[in-house]
Amino acid sequence: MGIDIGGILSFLASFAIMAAIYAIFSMGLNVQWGYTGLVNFGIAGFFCIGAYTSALVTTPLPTGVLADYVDQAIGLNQPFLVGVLAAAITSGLWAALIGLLTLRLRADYLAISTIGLAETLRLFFNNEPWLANGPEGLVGLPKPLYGLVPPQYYNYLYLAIVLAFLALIYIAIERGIRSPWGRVLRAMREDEVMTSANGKNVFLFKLQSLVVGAMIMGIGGALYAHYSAAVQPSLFTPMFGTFIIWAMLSLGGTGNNKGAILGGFVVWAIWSWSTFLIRNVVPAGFQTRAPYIRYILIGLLLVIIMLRRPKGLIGEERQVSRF
Amino acid sequence: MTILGVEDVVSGYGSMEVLHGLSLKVEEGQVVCLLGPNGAGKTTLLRTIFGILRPWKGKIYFKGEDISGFPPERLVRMGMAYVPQEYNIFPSLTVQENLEMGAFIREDDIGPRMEEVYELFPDLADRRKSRAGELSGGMRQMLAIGRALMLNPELLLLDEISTGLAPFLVDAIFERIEQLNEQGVTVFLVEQNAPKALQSSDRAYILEGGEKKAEGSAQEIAEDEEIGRLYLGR
Amino acid sequence: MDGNGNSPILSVRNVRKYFGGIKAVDGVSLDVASQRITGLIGPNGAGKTTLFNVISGLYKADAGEIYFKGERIDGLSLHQTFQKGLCRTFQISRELKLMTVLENLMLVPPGQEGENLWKTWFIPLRVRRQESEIREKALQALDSVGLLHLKDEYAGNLSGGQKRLLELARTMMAEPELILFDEPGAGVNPSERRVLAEHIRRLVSEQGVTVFLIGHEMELVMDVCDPIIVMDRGKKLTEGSPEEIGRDPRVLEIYLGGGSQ
Amino acid sequence: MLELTVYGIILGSIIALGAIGITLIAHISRMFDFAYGDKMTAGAYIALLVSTLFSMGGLLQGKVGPFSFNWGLMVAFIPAILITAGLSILFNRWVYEPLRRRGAIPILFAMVSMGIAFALRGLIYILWGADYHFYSPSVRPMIFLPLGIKLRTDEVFIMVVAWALVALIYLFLTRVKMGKALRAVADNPDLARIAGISTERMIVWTEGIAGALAAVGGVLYGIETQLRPEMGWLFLLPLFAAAILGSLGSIRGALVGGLVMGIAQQVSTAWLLPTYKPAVAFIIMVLVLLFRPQGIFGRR
Repeated sequence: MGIDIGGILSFLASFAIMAAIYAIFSMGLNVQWGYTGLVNFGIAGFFCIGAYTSALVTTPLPTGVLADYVDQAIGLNQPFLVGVLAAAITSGLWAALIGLLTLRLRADYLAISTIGLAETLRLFFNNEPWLANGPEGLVGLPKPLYGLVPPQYYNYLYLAIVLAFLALIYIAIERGIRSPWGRVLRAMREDEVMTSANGKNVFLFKLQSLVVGAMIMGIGGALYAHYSAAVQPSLFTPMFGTFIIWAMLSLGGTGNNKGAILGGFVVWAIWSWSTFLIRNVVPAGFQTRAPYIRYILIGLLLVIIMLRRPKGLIGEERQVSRF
Repeated sequence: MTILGVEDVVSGYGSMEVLHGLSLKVEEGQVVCLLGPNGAGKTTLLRTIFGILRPWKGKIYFKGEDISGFPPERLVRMGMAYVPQEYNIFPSLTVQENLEMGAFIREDDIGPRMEEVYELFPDLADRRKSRAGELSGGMRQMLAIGRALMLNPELLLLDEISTGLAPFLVDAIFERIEQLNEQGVTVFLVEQNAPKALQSSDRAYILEGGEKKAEGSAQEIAEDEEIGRLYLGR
Repeated sequence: MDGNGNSPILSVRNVRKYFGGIKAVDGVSLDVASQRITGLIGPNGAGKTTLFNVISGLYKADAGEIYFKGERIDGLSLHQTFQKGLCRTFQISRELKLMTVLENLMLVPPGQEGENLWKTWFIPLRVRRQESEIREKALQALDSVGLLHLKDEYAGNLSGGQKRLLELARTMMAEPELILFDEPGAGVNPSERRVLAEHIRRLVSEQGVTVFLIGHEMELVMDVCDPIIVMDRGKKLTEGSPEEIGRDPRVLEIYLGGGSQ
Repeated sequence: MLELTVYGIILGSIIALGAIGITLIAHISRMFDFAYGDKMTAGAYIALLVSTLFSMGGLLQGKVGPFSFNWGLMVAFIPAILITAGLSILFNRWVYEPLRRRGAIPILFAMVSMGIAFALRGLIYILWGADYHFYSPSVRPMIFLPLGIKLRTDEVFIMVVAWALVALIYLFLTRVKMGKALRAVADNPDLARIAGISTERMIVWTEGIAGALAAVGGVLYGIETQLRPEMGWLFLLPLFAAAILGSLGSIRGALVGGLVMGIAQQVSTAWLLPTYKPAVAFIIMVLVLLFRPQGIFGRR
C-alpha cells in the first residue's frame, strides 16, 4: 500500500494556500464589481504592486557577492506584517489615482485604464532593473514565523496565516457590506442618479469601493509573494493575474462573499487539476503548448456563466443590509 | 373602411400601466386626432401601435390584419409610418441621407419620391447637403415628416409635431398635413395644440389618464363646453 | 410674498438651460412659497422637468440664480441639494429594483454613521443602534403608505402605483423642507391617484413640508395645488390660483380649444 | 527623428484601422470589444496558416513585386478576412445577441468579450506555440528616400493598403446605402428601427466589417514585424487609446487618433525602450482622460 498520506496532505496544503489567496483576490473584486459594479480588468496590476511592495519592504538591500547579481533600489528589512500593510496602502493609492481619473467617466474607461496600469507596471518592473532586479525579480523573501515549525510542516503554518487573513478580510467586508456603507454601494450599482438624489456622494463612494478592493488585492499580492518567496514581473499576466479571478467570482457568485471564496477554490481546483492532467496525460512533444488549453477553458467558462447563470453558484441574498 | 383598429389595449412601461384598456378606430382617408393632457398616454398608444411597446392585453388591427406585437420593421413594410415627437431625425446625417434612410427598405429608384417630398417641403430642398443636426426646430419637424413619407405610407402616425414651434410654422405644418390627406394618406395625429388639430381633423378622441374620455367628429369636440371643464377643472 | 406673509423658500431667477439650439428653459423666474403646494403645469417640451433638473442640481444652469432658504444653491450637485433639505422624485419611478422595499427606504436618511466604513468596523454598536432607529422609521413610513406587507419584496416587483407610494415614503424618510415631485400621478390609476393626493396634502399639513409639483392630471393639480405656475416653450407663461388658471385664455389655448381661437 | 515619425505613420496606419473597427463596434453594437486585439492575432495566424499551406504545395511562391512576401500571402488575405469576419459574426450570434435580448448591462458585454479574447488566444497558443513566426524568412528590400530616410518596401505596401482601406470605409459609410444605415443606427437606433432598419442586421454588418479590418490590420502588422500570440493583446491599449483620443464614434477621429498614437509610440523610442510602447499609449490615454475626456473630436 503505497499511499503517501503525508504527500497528499502537503499537496492539499499548497493547493489550499493558493486557493485561499485567490479567494482573497476574488473578495477584493467582489467589493468592486460584485457590490459596486466597477470593472477592474487590471487586478494583475494591484497583485503586482502588492507583491513587489511587500518584497521591497521586507527584504534587506543586497550586500556582498549578492549585490553584484541583484539590483534593488529599496530594501527596508521590515517584518512581514509591515510588508503586508505597505502592500495594502500602496495598492490603494494607485487605485485612488486611477479612480480620480476615470470614475467620473463612462464605466468602460475604468476597465481599459486598469488594463493599462497592469500592463505598464509589468513592463516597468521588467525593464527597470535598478528598482527590483528586472526580469529575474527578487528572491528570498522572508517567510513569516519560519523556524517555528520544522520546514517540512511550514506549509501548514502558512496556510493558517493565509486563512487568518482570509477570515479577517471576510469579516471586515461582510460588516461593511451589510452596513449602510454597503447599502450605498449596492444602490449606486443600480442607479447612480437615484443614489445621488438620496444625498450620497456617488463619486466618493465609488472611489472608496475601488480603493478598498485594491487594498485587499494588495494584501493578496503580498501573501502570494511571501508564499513563493519570490516575485517576477512575468507572474502578473492578464490570465494568471486578472482573468482567472473574474472567472472565480463569476462562477462562485457575484455579490456574495461566500460565493467569491467558493469560486476561488473551485476554479483553482480546475486550474491545478488541469495542470496535473496536462503534465501526466499529454504527450511530451506537446507539453509546452498544452497548458494554454486552460486559457480556452477559463475563457469559455466565463462566457457560459454570463450566458447561462449570470448570478453564479450562490447569488446575492435578497436582504443584504443586516447590521 | 377602418384602416386602424385598437381594441381594449392595455400597455405601459416596465410595471407601469399607462393605458388601461383603450379602444378606437381610424377610418381610411381621414385625419383623426388624439387629444389630451400630458401623461394621458397618447405617446404610449402610438408606440404600442407601432410595435415599439408590446400591448399587454388587447388587439391592434391594420387593414384588417391583427398586428399586435409586430416589430416596427414589419409595419413599415405594410404601409405604416411613424414620426416620434423627439429625436425624430438622424442628426449627423445630411437632409438627403435622412430621406434616403426613410426609404431604406425600398430597393427601387427613390429619386422621384424624394423630389415629391422636396416639393412638399421646398425649404428642405435648399439644404439637401446640410447636416440635419444643424437645422432649426421647424425644419427638423418637416424633415421628420418627410422621412416618414418616403415610403408613401397609407397611414401616418404623428406625435405632437407642432410642440415648441412658432405659430406660423405650426400653420405651415398643418397645411402640409391637409395636403397629404388630400393625396390619400390617412393621418392619425397626437396633439396638444387642440385648436389647430381640430381644425384639420375629421374626427377626434380625447384621452386622459390612460382612458378614453370622449370621441366624436372634430366639430362636436371643438364645440363641446364640457371638454374645457374636464381638462382645466373649472 | 404670499398670502401668509411667508417669504419664498425657493427662488428661481432668470434661469436658462439650453441643449445645443434647443432652449429648454429660457429665462425663468419664479418663487415657491413655504408650506404650500405649488403646481407646475405646461405642455410637453415646456421645460418643466428640465427646470426641476436644474433646481435639484442634476444639470447645471447656463445662467441665472437659484436660492433655497435664502442661500444660493445653483452650482451644487444633486447630492448636495439633498443635503440642504431638498428632495426630488422622478417622472418615471426610479426605485432601486434589486434592493428590497425596506432597503430602498433605509438608504435615504442623511448622516448615517454606518456610511463610514471605519465606524462600521470600530464602533459597530453605535452604528447598530442608529440602524435600528432607521429601520423603525422606515417601517413606520411603509405603514403609513400601506406598503408594510411588501417590505421584503424587491422594489422592482412592485406595481406602478405601489412604486409611487414607495417614492412618497422615500420623501418622508428624507425629512426634507422642500419636495420636488415630478409627475407623482403618472402611471397610476385614478383611485390610487386620490390616495396619493391625500398623502401629499398631509405631508404639508402635518409635517410642514413645502411641495413643488409637476402634474399632468388636471384633477390632481387643480385639486391639490395653489398657486399654479404655467410654463410654455421654456418660459413662465403665468401664475395664479387654480380658478385664475382655469379661466386664463392663454392656458386654455395651449391645452385645448375650449375658449380662444 | 524624422525617420521615427515616418515609422510612426506606418504603425499609426495599422492602429488607425483597428481603432476604426473598435469605434464602429462601440458606436453601433454599443460595447467595448476587448477581443478585438485577439481578432487581429487570429487574422494574422490564419494568413500564416494559408500561406504555409501554399508553400507546402509549392504554390504561389513567386515574390510580389519588390516586397519580401510571396503571392501566397497576398491570396491568404482573403481567407484571413473572411474567417475573422465570420468569427466576429458568429460570436455576435452566439454570445452578444442573446445578451442583448436579455437586456444585459453594457459592462457584461465587455466582460464576455474578454472571455472570447482568452479563448482565442489559447487556441492560437495551442496551434502555433508561443514562439515567433514570420511570413517570410527572406531579406526585406529597402528603398531610400530623400532626407536620409530608409524605408522597407513592405512598409510602403502597408501604408498603401491601410490608407486604401480607410478610404474604402469612408466611401462605404458616406456613399453606400448600407453604410449610411450604419451611421443612422449609430445616431439613433430607435429611429432607425422606426424607419425599417433592423438594428440586429446592422450589427451583423458592423461585426463583419470590423472583423475584416482586424484581420487586415493583423496581417499588416505581421508583415511589419513578426507574429506571436500576444501581439493583439499588446495592440489593445494603443487601439483603445487611439479610439478614445479621437472621441469614440468618429471615424475621422479614430484615424487621427491612430496616427498620433503610432507617431508617439515610435518617437518615444528615441528616449525609451521600445518595449515601453504600450505604456506610452497608456500614458497618452491617461492624459486624454485627464484633459479632454470627450476626445479631440468630441461633439459635446
